[in-house]
Amino acid sequence: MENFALELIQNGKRIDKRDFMQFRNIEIKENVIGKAEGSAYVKLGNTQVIAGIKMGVGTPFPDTPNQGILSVNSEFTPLASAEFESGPPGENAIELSRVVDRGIRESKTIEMEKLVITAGEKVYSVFIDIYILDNQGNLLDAAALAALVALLNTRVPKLDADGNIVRGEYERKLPVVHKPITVSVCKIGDKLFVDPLLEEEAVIDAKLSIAFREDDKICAMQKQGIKGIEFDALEKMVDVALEKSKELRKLAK
Amino acid sequence: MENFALELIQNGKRIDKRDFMQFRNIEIKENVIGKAEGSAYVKLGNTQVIAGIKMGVGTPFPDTPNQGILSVNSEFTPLASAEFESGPPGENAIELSRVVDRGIRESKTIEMEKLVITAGEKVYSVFIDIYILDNQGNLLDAAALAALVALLNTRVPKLDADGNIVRGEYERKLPVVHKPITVSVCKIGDKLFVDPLLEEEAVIDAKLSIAFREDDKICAMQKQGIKGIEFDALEKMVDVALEKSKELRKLAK
Amino acid sequence: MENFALELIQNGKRIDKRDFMQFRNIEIKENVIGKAEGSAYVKLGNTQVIAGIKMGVGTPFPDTPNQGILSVNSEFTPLASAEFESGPPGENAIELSRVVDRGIRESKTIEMEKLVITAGEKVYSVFIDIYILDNQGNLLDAAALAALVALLNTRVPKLDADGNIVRGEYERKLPVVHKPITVSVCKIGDKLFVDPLLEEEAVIDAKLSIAFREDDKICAMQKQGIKGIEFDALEKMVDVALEKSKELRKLAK
Amino acid sequence: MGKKSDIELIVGGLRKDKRLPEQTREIKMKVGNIVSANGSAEVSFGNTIALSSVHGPRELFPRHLQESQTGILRVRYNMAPFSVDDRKSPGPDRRSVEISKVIRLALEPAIFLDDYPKVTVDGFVEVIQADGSTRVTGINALSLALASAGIPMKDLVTACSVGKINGTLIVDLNGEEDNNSESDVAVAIMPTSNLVTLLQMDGVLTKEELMHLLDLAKKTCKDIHEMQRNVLLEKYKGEE
Amino acid sequence: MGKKSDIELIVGGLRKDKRLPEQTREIKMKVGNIVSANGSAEVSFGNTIALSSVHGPRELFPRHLQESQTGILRVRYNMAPFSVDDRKSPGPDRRSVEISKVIRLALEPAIFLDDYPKVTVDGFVEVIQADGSTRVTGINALSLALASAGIPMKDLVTACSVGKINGTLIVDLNGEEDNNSESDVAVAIMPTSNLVTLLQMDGVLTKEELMHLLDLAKKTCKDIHEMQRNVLLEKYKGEE
Amino acid sequence: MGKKSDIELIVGGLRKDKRLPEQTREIKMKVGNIVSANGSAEVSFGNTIALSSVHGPRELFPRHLQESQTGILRVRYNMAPFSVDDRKSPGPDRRSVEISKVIRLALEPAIFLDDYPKVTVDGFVEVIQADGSTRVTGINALSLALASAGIPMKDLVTACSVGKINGTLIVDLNGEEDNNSESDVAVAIMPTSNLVTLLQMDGVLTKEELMHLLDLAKKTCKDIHEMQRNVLLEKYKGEE
Repeated sequence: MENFALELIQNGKRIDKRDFMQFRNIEIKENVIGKAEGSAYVKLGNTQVIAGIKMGVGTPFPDTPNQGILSVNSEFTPLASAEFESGPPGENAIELSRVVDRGIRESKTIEMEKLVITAGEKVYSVFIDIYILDNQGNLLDAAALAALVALLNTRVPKLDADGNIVRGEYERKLPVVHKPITVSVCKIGDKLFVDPLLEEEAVIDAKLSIAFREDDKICAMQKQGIKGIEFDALEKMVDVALEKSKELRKLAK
Repeated sequence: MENFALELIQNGKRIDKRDFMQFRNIEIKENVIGKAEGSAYVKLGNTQVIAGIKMGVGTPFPDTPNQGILSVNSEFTPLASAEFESGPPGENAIELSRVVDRGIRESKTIEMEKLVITAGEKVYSVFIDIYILDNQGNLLDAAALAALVALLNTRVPKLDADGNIVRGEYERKLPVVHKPITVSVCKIGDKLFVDPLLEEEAVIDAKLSIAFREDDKICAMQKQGIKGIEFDALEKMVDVALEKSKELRKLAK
Repeated sequence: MENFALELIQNGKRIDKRDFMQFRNIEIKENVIGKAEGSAYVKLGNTQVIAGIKMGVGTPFPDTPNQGILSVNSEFTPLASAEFESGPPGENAIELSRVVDRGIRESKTIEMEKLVITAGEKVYSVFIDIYILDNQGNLLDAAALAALVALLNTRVPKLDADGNIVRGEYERKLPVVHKPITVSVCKIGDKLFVDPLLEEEAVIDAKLSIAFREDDKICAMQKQGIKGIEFDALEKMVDVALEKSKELRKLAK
Repeated sequence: MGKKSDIELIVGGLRKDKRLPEQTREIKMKVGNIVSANGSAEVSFGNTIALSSVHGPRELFPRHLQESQTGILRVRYNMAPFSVDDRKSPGPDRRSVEISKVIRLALEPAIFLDDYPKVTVDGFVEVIQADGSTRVTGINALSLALASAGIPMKDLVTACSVGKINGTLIVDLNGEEDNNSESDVAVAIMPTSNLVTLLQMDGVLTKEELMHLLDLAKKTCKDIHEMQRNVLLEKYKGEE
Repeated sequence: MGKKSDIELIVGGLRKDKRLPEQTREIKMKVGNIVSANGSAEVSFGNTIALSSVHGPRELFPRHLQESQTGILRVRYNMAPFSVDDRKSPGPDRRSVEISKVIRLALEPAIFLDDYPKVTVDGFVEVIQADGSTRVTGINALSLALASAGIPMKDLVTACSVGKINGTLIVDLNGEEDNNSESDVAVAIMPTSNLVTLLQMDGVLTKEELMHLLDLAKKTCKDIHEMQRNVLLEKYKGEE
Repeated sequence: MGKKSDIELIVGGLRKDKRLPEQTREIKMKVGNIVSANGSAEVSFGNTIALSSVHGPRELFPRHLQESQTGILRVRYNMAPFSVDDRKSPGPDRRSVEISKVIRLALEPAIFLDDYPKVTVDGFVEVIQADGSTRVTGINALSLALASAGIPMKDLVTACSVGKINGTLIVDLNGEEDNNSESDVAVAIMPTSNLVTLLQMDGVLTKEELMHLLDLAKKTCKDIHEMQRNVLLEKYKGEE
C-alpha cells in the first residue's frame, strides 16, 4: 500500500484521487464536551481529533507574573492506531504538543495578560488537551485546528468569594485575538502536496509544517521527515502553506 | 497439583481435608510493630499478613473539610511469592487495597469527623499499609481482618504546641465504631467453598468477596474469577459469607 | 585485555607501566562552568569528570533547622562509556554519589550552620552535581577530588530584598573548613595498588575507598569488589590510602 | 458515597433530571466509528460518553508473556483530562488500574481465544466525558467493539449501574447521584446465558436491597442488550 | 551522625538501654518462616526486625541479562512504610538502592553459582521495624535464607554494626545511637575464612579507633555466627 | 520569546556582546576528546558548550526493535544540572525529548547505515553550559562525533541559529537574545548538497524575513562547515 502511494504520487496522483493541493473533507463540531470550558471535534477525512480546554487557577511563573499559564498536552490514545502504545507520551506526541503550543503562544493568540486574577499571585491557567481518536494521517493540522476552534469557544469560569472556580458558570469569553492556522506541506522528490494520508506519510521525503496568523505572518515552523529540503523548495512550501491557511481559517469561526 | 485440587473439589473434598465451609487455623498477634500507631499480624493457614497503621497530620481534601484522611495501600512483597515482582503495585495489589479501603470507608468504620484538628485546615491522616509476607491463598480475607484488628488497637498520637506529632505518646484510641469483616466465597461448578488455598484459587470459576458490618449490612462487594456467576448462586454466596463473617468477627476484639 | 591486566598485576607490573602506588597524571581546571557557583574539571589519566556546584534557597529539614542543605548527585552520562545507559541513575552512580556525600558531610567540610538565612525557615542549599565525561577507571577518586576543588572555589550568591538569588553576584566564599580526600586501594591476591585503570577494575578482588581529612582522620569508607578482604590487609590498605591522600591533597588548593 | 446523603436527590418521585427511579438516561450506541482499529464503538449514557476500540488479535511482545494455548485479552480504561470538572492529569491512577482489571474480567467469560495462541487482543476504553457510571458504559462499548472486531464471542456483555439514593433503589446513577448515593452497584451480565461477570458494590445495603437491585440490573441489561444487538445488526446490514 | 553528639548516650558506663558498650541487643533468629519461598529467615536485633526470603535458582528474564557461565545473585533491601516514625512512602530510594548493592556484594563472596548458568537467585530483605543496624540485620537474615534455600555456600556471612558514641567504642547501634553517633561502621564477615565482605564507615575516626572497632566486630560476629549455625542445625534436625 | 522585546539588545548597530548582527560568537571545536567512545567532539559557541560522543555501531536490544535492512540512529540530547542559572533537575523533560528527535532527524539524512542491519548507532549530546543555541551547537558536535567514529556519511551536517531582535535580523543568538527575541530559527544544513535537514521557527516573522534569515544561515553554515572540516583533517593528520 505504501509503495503504491509512492508510485501514485510520483505519477501525479493520490490514492483517494485528491488534487495535490486539496484537503480531505473537514467536519467540525463545537462544544462536544460539556464538562470542558471549551472543546472542538475535528474530523479530517478519517482522522479524528478532540481538543478539550480546561481552565484552572494557579500561581504564575516567576518570570511572567502578569500572565496566565498555558499548557498544551496531547494524547495519542491507543484507540487511534495499532502503533500507539499506552504509557507516557512518546516523542511524536510531545513534538505535536510543542508545535501546537508554539503556534498559539508565539502568535500571542490568547491575551495572557487578561488572565491575571491577582498580579504575581494568582492567574488562570489554560490547559489544552488534544486527544487523538483515529489516526489516518495529518494529525498536526487537525490538532492545531481543533485547538484553535476550542479556544474560540472557551469561556472563562466564574470565581467564588474565596477565589475558587464555580464549575458551570462563566463570566466572559476567553480573550482570543489571533487565529493561527497550521498547514503541513509534504514533499516527495519535486512533488509537493498537502494533507497526507497515513499511507502517504510513510513514504514522504520531508514535511514542513507552518503556522500562519491571519495577518499572514509566520508564527511557528517545524521540519520533519527523513530527507533534507532544497532551499528553493522551502520557499515554495511556505507559499503553498500560506495559501491553504487562508482556506482553513474560514472554518474557524 | 492444581488439577488435583480441581478434581478433589468436584468430588466434595479439599487438599487439606477441610470442610468446604471451614477456614484454616487463624493466628492473630496484635501490636507487633511498636513504631506503628497500630498493627496486627494475621496468619491464616500459611498465609501471613501484617497491617501497620501510621498516623500523620495533613490537609483535608477540599470536598471533605471536616474529615480526617484515610489511605489504604498494600505491598505484595517479593518475599511472599515467586510470582510477586519488585516495583510499583500491580493490579492485584491495587485491587486488594481498594476493596479493603471500601470495606472500611463505606461502612464508616472510623469516625472520620473526630480526626479533625482544625476544620478545613488540619486533620489526622490514617495510613493503613498491608504487607503480604507469605501468600498461600485468600489474601483478601486475611488482609481485611489484619486491617480491622490493627485499627482496633490504633492509638491517636499526641500533638505538641506547634501541632506536630510527638512520636510514642498517645492521647486516645482511634474512634472505630464498626467491625467490617470480609469473606470471599469461591465457586467451582455448583460447589461453593471458603478460604481457598493457593492451589484452589488457580482453578476456581469465580470468587465473590463481601464485607459485612456487625449489623449484617453489606458494605463492599467484589466479584473476581474467569467465569460468570448465575443469579441464584449469588444469593447463596451472600448467605455463606454472612454466616462466616459472624464467626470471623469474634476474632477481632 | 582484562586477563592481560590480571597477569601483569600478579607479576608486579601494570599495563601502563606505572608503579603500584602511583597515580596517573592529574589535570585540574577550576571554574570551567561560569553559570555554576563553583566548578572543577578533573582529568585523571583519561578519566574525565566535572563537578558543578549550584546554590539555591530552600527550607531546612525539620531535624536540622539551623543548617543549610547539601545534596550530591552524579550522572554517569552515556557519553562516558558504552556501558552507561540513559535513564535514572543506576546503583553504581547512586553509590558513588552517596560515598562522596558522606566524605563531605561526615567530615563537616562545609560549615552548614553558616548557610542559614532565617533560622528554621530559609537556608542556602548546595547541589553538587558530578558529571562523568569519560570513564577510564577510578571514577570515585576523581569525582571526590573534583567535588572538593569545586567546593573550594564556590561563591555564595547574593540575595535581593525579597530573598531571591541574584545570579552572577556573590557575597562571599562558601565556608569550606576541611579538605577530605578519597583514595581507593585495590587488591588482587596479596597485591595492593592505587588508581586502577578500567581494565584493572574488571579483575580486582576487592577495593577499599577511604576518605581522610587533613588531620588524617578517616571520614568515610566503602568496600567494593567480588571477594572478601583479610583483616590484616585492611590495615595495610588504610595505610596506603592515608599516604596517597596527602599527595592528592596538595592538588586541592 | 453517602457523604452528603442528606441532599435531596428525589423530589415527588422524580430524580433531579426528571427520571423515574428505574429509568436509564438516554442511551446512544454507534459501532465502527474508528477506522484505524479492528473494531470500535461509542456508547453514551446521558452525558457519560465512552469510546472503545480493539486492536488485534496481534502478536504479543515481549514473547515470554505469550500463552502457548490461548490468546489473551488486555484492557485499558482511561479518562480524558477534560472529561471531569477539575482537569485530570494524564496517565493511569489506582482507580483506573482497578477498573481496567474488572472490565477485563467482565469481558473474558464472553470471548474465546483458544484458536489464537500466543496473541493478544487489546481493548481500549476512553471516557471522554464522565457523568457517573463510566465503567459500565465502557463495558457496553468494549463489548460492541470486540464483536465488531470479529472476536469470537459466546455472548455479548451488557452492563449497568444500580444503587440507592434517599432510600430509593434506582437504575443508572449519574455523577451527582453517584457522589451522594447510599450505595452504588456496578453489574455486568452475559444476557443470553444469564451470568453475572461484574459485580462491585459500595456503600451500605441490606441483603434484600441487594437482591432487589440485582433484579433491576437484570431487567435493565435486557433492554440495553437489545440496543446492542440492533446496532450490530444495522452495521452488518450496512456492510452487505 | 554527629549532629547532636552532645546528647548523653552513655551514663555510668551504660548505654540508655542498659547495655554495656560491647554488648549487642537481644538477638532472635528463625528460619523457614515463609513457606512460599525456597528459603527464608527472620532476624531481630532488639526492635530491629528483618525478614528475608530467597526465590531461585530460577531462569532470568529478559534473557540478554543471563550470564552463560554462572548464576547471578540479585538482592532487594526494602523498608516497610510502617517501620519508621514518619511513614515511609513505598518504593526504592537512593539509600535502599545503595544498601541493596552492598548487601549483594557482602553475600556474593560466600556463594557459588557456577553450577547454575543463566539463572538468578533472588534475595529479598524486608525491614518491618527499624531501630538502627537494619542493613547488618538484613545480611544475617539473607545469609540464613540462602543457606536454608540450599544455595551452595563456602561460608555463612555474619554482620554487625560498631561505632563511637560519646567518645566510647560500642557494638550494635540502635536507632537513637546511630542518629547521634560520632561514627558508625557496618561490617560483614565470612567467619570461617575470616574475610571482610562489607565495610562501610560514616563519621570521624582515627585509624586506631577503626582498628579497634574492626576487632570488636570480629568478636561479635563470632557469637552471631554461632547463633546462625545453631538455628540452621535445629532446622535440619527438625527435618530429619 | 518576544516577552520583553522592548529590552535594548542592539545599540549603535552592535549587540550587547559587541557583535555585529551577522557575526557569530567565538566558535571552538575539538574531536576525539572522549577515549571511551567510538567518536567524540566538543563544540562551543561563546559560552554554550556541547560535548558529544557516539557509541556503535552496536547490537540493538531488545531485538524486536531491530531493523532487518538497516542500522538505526538514536540520539539523546541532555542538559547538565549546572548548565543553567537555576539548577535543572536531571532526567529528560518534554523539551529535551523534542530536541533529541529533531537532532536525530537533522543527522539521519547525512548518514547511511544500510551496511549495518540490526545495529544501532547511539549519539549523545550533553550541554554542559547553556547560553542560547544549544541544539545547533549540539548538532555540530554530534556531526563531528559521527564522522570521527567512522560512520559512513554523505555529508557533514552544520547548524546555526538565526533570528530577529529589536527588528534586526541576526546570527547565532545567545541566551539573553534568545529569551528576548522577536523570533528565533534553528537551521541545519548538509553543506555540500545544500539541503536543509533542520528547520524550526518560533516567534513572528514575515515570509521575506524568513527567506533573508535562511540566507544568513546558509552563509554562516558555510563558515562553520569549513571549521568542521579543518578539525577533522587535523585529527586524521595527527593519526597518520
